[in-house]
Amino acid sequence: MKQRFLADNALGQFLDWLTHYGVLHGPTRTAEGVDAFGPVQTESDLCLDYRRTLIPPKKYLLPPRQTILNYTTAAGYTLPDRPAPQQVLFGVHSCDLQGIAYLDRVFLGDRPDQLYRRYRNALTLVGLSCEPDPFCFCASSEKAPRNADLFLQRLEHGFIVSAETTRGKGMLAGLEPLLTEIEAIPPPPVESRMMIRLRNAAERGSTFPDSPLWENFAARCLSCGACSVCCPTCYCFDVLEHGALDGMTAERLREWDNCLFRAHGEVAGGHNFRPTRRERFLYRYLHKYLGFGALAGVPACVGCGRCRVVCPVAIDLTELFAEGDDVCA
Amino acid sequence: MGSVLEIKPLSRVEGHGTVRVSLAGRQVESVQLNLIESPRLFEALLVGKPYDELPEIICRICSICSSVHRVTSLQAIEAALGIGISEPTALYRELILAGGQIESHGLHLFCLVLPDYFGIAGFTELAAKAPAEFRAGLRIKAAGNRIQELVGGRLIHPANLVPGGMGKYPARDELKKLRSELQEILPDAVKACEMFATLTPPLHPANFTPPNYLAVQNDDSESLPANLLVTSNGQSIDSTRYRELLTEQVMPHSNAKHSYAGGEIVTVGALSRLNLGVELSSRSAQAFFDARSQLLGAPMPANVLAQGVELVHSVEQGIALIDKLLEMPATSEPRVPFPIHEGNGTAAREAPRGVLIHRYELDSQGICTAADIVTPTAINQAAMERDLYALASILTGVDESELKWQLEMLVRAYDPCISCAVHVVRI
Amino acid sequence: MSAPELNSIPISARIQTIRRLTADTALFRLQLDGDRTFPFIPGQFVQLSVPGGGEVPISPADLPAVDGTIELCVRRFGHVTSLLHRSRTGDRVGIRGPFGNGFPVDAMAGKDVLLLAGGLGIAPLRSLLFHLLRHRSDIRSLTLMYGAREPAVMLFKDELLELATTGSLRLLLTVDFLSDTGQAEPACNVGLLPALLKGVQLEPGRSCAAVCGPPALYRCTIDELLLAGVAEDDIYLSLERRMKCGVGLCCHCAVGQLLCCCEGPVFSYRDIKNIPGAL
Amino acid sequence: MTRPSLAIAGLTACFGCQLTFLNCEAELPTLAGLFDFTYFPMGSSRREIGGEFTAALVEGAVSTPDDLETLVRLRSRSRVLVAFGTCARWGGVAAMNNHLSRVAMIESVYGKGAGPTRSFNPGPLHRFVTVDFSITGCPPEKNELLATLAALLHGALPVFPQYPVCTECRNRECLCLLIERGEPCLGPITQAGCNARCPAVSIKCEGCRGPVTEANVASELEVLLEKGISREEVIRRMRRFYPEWDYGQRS
Ligand SMILES: Cc1cc2nc3c(=O)[nH]c(=O)nc-3n(C[C@H](O)[C@H](O)[C@H](O)COP(=O)(O)OP(=O)(O)OC[C@H]3O[C@@H](n4cnc5c(N)ncnc54)[C@H](O)[C@@H]3O)c2cc1C
Ligand code: SF4
Ligand code: SF4
Ligand code: SF4
Repeated sequence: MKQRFLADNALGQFLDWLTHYGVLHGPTRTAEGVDAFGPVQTESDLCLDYRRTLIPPKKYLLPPRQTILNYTTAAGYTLPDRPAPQQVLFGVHSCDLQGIAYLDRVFLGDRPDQLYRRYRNALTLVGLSCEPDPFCFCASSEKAPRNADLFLQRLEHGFIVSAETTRGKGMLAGLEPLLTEIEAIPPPPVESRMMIRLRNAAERGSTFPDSPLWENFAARCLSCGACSVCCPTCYCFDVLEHGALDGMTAERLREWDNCLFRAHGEVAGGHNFRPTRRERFLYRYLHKYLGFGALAGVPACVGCGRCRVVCPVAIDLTELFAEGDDVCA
Repeated sequence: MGSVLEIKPLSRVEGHGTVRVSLAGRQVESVQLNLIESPRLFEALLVGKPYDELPEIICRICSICSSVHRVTSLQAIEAALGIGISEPTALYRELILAGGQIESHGLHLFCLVLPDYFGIAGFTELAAKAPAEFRAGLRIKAAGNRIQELVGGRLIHPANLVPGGMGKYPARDELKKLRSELQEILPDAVKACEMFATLTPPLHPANFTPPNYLAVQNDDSESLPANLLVTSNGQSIDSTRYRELLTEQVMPHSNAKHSYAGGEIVTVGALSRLNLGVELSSRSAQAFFDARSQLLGAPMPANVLAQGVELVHSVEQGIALIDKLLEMPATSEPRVPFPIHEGNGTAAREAPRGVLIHRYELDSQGICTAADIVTPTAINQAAMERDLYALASILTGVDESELKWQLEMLVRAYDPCISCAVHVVRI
Repeated sequence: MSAPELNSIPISARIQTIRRLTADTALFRLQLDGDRTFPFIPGQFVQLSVPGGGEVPISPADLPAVDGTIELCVRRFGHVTSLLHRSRTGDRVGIRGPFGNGFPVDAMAGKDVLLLAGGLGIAPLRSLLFHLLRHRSDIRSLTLMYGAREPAVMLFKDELLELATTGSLRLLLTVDFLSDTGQAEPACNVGLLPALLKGVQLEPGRSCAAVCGPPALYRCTIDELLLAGVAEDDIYLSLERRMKCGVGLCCHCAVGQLLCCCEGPVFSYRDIKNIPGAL
Repeated sequence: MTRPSLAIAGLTACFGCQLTFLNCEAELPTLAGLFDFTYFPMGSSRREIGGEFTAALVEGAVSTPDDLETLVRLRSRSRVLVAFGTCARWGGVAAMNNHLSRVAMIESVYGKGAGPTRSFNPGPLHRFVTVDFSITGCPPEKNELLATLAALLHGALPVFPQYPVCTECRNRECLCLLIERGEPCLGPITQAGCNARCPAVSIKCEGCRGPVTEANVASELEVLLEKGISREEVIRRMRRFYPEWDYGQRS
């Protein structure tokens, strides 16, 4: 099968060309050794062989803390008028692309969130294939999810480039001068065993009610919030409002929340609908694997492995599946 | 029968203090300065703690001086363990000290002292009466805080400075931003210094004893920063032998201790540094020269103006340090490794308020077995009380509120930092 | 303004009147800016913004008005509601919504309708009550059972007593305990709300109940309702959760896999009885 | 509207919380117009604890009869009493050795029979009076102070985060010192709000903001012991700002 090919030595030019579509961001490694998506000036800023960034790309669409409304006595509440920055996010792995696809379903669904839409429209996605490590279990690390404008599949001396969206098809046309043609067979889609187990369990609606693991998790968990902060599909948020010193203006913010925090299930007066950590773990499970509301039945876990990697006490919800559901379809 | 007049609590100073004036009729009999700060027993808190925890704990002794306490503590530990730090680390430490000095002097000059020049109670009134001066002063002070925050990671109680180096070097573009901020406020600092040189001092002139100044002088000729404690009376001693110079005496009328240098009352702080010829940046040297008649050999009320000169100095020094740091190639590891062993170390530095000395003894595990901390305010106490008496005696007969006001202004000129004066002193 | 924007950006309103009902509860009548009307179904809720404080979910206590006003009965409970209680007439607030499903008024047609309100739960039920009274001929009978802690905190009492005199409403009031004066209130029982249901027999399939009150109320009330013969399907419960967005995004209000702000806040008992933590 | 009147006072402390107020350089002129600083010895020579205060911001732990007297006087005259900073909220550094003999400590500093007599183990404000609100931190954060002042203008109090420093640390994409370096970072059990200042410069959190409401103390201890840090060291570090942890607490 004929494929469009970008040779390694053209990568620099490719990156330059991408900046036509916005400020270029991609995987980088900080001085402390943390992999993070961040601004990229040159090819050497990139860390192409990264496994997973600490924070997923959701930060580009739903910043950890974001002003959602401004208040003035004269105008009442208004949306912040700052436009979203035009950005190109390069090097996004399949799992994260799927994470974005999930967020899109939540935030661009029946009642679209205007700020999210603003940021999403301004973001161009360039995917990159990857090599799974023992923590990953995504549907397929090689295959291009449909929301990647462009997707780069790593070969030995370069990348197969494909366009998956209308925007991407347009981009690909302009990219032609940098590409050559090669003959290559697209890799067969392989789904990880864990993903299959997880899907089976989700289809059954299993919540492993009797598993002793729940108690174990609840006792160990530090409620540090890392698993949720680092999850590509955790989007729970809290809303805060602060008045300014002038007494006339105020700012309403939303910030990432975590269902493992006690306050998550609290209502006014102090009653808590999920007072124990065990209940909160079940809740998290329910949301991640069985879904809520319009997305009930749609598993949110994309298999990136972050929650396990970032957990200071090595809690791994997938242990539940390994125990109960070993069927491979 | 005698009566007692009390200023309680001393206002617009750091910490809790009172002044008691005993009167026999209209005659001042004695003046007592009580530093009633609650004892936090820092030296006892340090004993038994490992070396790396000492700077983290001791910087909490005082907020305004937290940077210089942290740095002095680190230097004492590094001296005890024989740790050499990298050049950027050393420069960053100087930078944060410059920041601390800008903040501290800025606070003192514009928030605590300036209201005296207008005869008003504090910053609220100042904001209405001299808004331009107040805002300019606050901008200078803010720049000092920006330095402390960038280098230290926190505005107060810097976290980023650790034995052998730093957690993380600040980003270069942040340094550049900081530099331009300092550049921006430099003219303000020069103007502020001129303002303090021309404003009529609100303090009544008195027959103050000419001070015996004390300061730390760096001897850069050797590799390790060896420093000397020098006095204007001609004494000089290696700072590690500070206990031979600085003696504590129990006052006959009280159970508290006063510090003396070679048996004499000494004063420390900005005025002492200028008089002992500490190196100055170009514009501050000019400012010092212009105001020399008000500063050379002057008694402590001139400390306020001296701080104005130093404000200019610290801003310029900050810029120069940033320039040096920016010239250096992107640096590697911000921390150097080192072995732990038994040892003891002393470090003496100039805090905004004057000589500060830390000394620790560490056992073979690096655990602190003894700590001694000498703070500028503790050193200044005896002089403060002496001067208060001098002022009170010539003010015989003035009305009570004026007397209180005057005495309080004199205390303020010393810029005492009462939380720092670890030892609770009752005079 | 299109509907989605109304959902996310509060529109301005002024506090037109404030009627103090008890020490901590007041009825706020808001006038929306620009002659805007605000249609809703009883049991739906709005997100009320108090500038500088934040937003709280509140159920309107009245019926939609043609003059662009809306009536909210709010108890001072915490951060935002305290600020609201400090406001004066003329002050500005914001409002967004309506959200949620509301009570299934159509399903009540032809039935014996029982309204059970505990404490502040009377607020949304007052709206439902007004609706049912307006369409009184659609239903068979209408009973309101309302319990409050003590006589002094019984909301809308005079108004309810007056409505009861028309004969279209059976009203049963109860208080947990009497006030310090010890004086018995006329027309008022002493005892918990579920006690009013003791011995009541209703026709299964021809009766329904709408319940609103504090979390503790639900369990015991449901048992009594089932005993009285109301089918699980016909018991409607309005659930309280900490709703931050109102549009199913913030996730604070999930009850099992249901989102309280979209699929609720009114659920039939059958829908939620097997969901741990729902009640 | 009448200007709210404020008292800002310090007990046993380093004056860092009051300095934090004076460090609001950009806002200070505005604040001077918005509030009546009726009692604020560090900032003003008007120093009578006279009338009523809308709010009193009290810094420091209580460790002397004088402290207690000031505190009680402020409490009785203020509508809202704010524990300002870690010492006031939790006890702070001065309380870290509360488990040791105070007499022995005093003797070690001042010598036998000497030294101050009238002092006791430092304790947080709530041990002595009702506290309505607190701004924690050693030092406290300017933005939390300003948010509190802004809310007070409206007659309200703000809402601060209830999660631990880790959450902010991860949000900022810092290296996890606990996982990656095995350091005794107290981030997991420490109240957030500082935006993870210390981990952001690769320094382990020393817990200066005190316990987070929902601390799994027992699990944090287990993790650190597993990393080879001695129980003694962990507890000593934890005690630095708050001496009364419940080491068995899991939620
Ligand atoms: C469907 C529904 C209908 C309701 N109808 C009514 C009604 O008709 N009348 C009525 O009185 N009540 C009603 N309530 C209850 C009402 O919503 C609560 O009493 C109200 O939310 C309390 O808010 P508060 O801020 O005053 O209390 P708090 O207890 O201070 O706040 C509640 C929660 O919100 C958080 N919070 C508050 N402010 C902020 C902020 N600025 N930033 C971040 N978090 C914040 C708090 O942390 C707390 O967890 C209803 C609730 C629901 C769900
Ligand atoms: S990362 Fe681990 S310890 Fe932290 S909240 Fe998640 S499960 Fe709990
Ligand atoms: S470094 Fe500390 S604060 Fe940051 S995530 Fe790790 S444990 Fe938490
Ligand atoms: S990271 Fe920890 S020690 Fe540092 S400022 Fe925050 S709470 Fe304090």
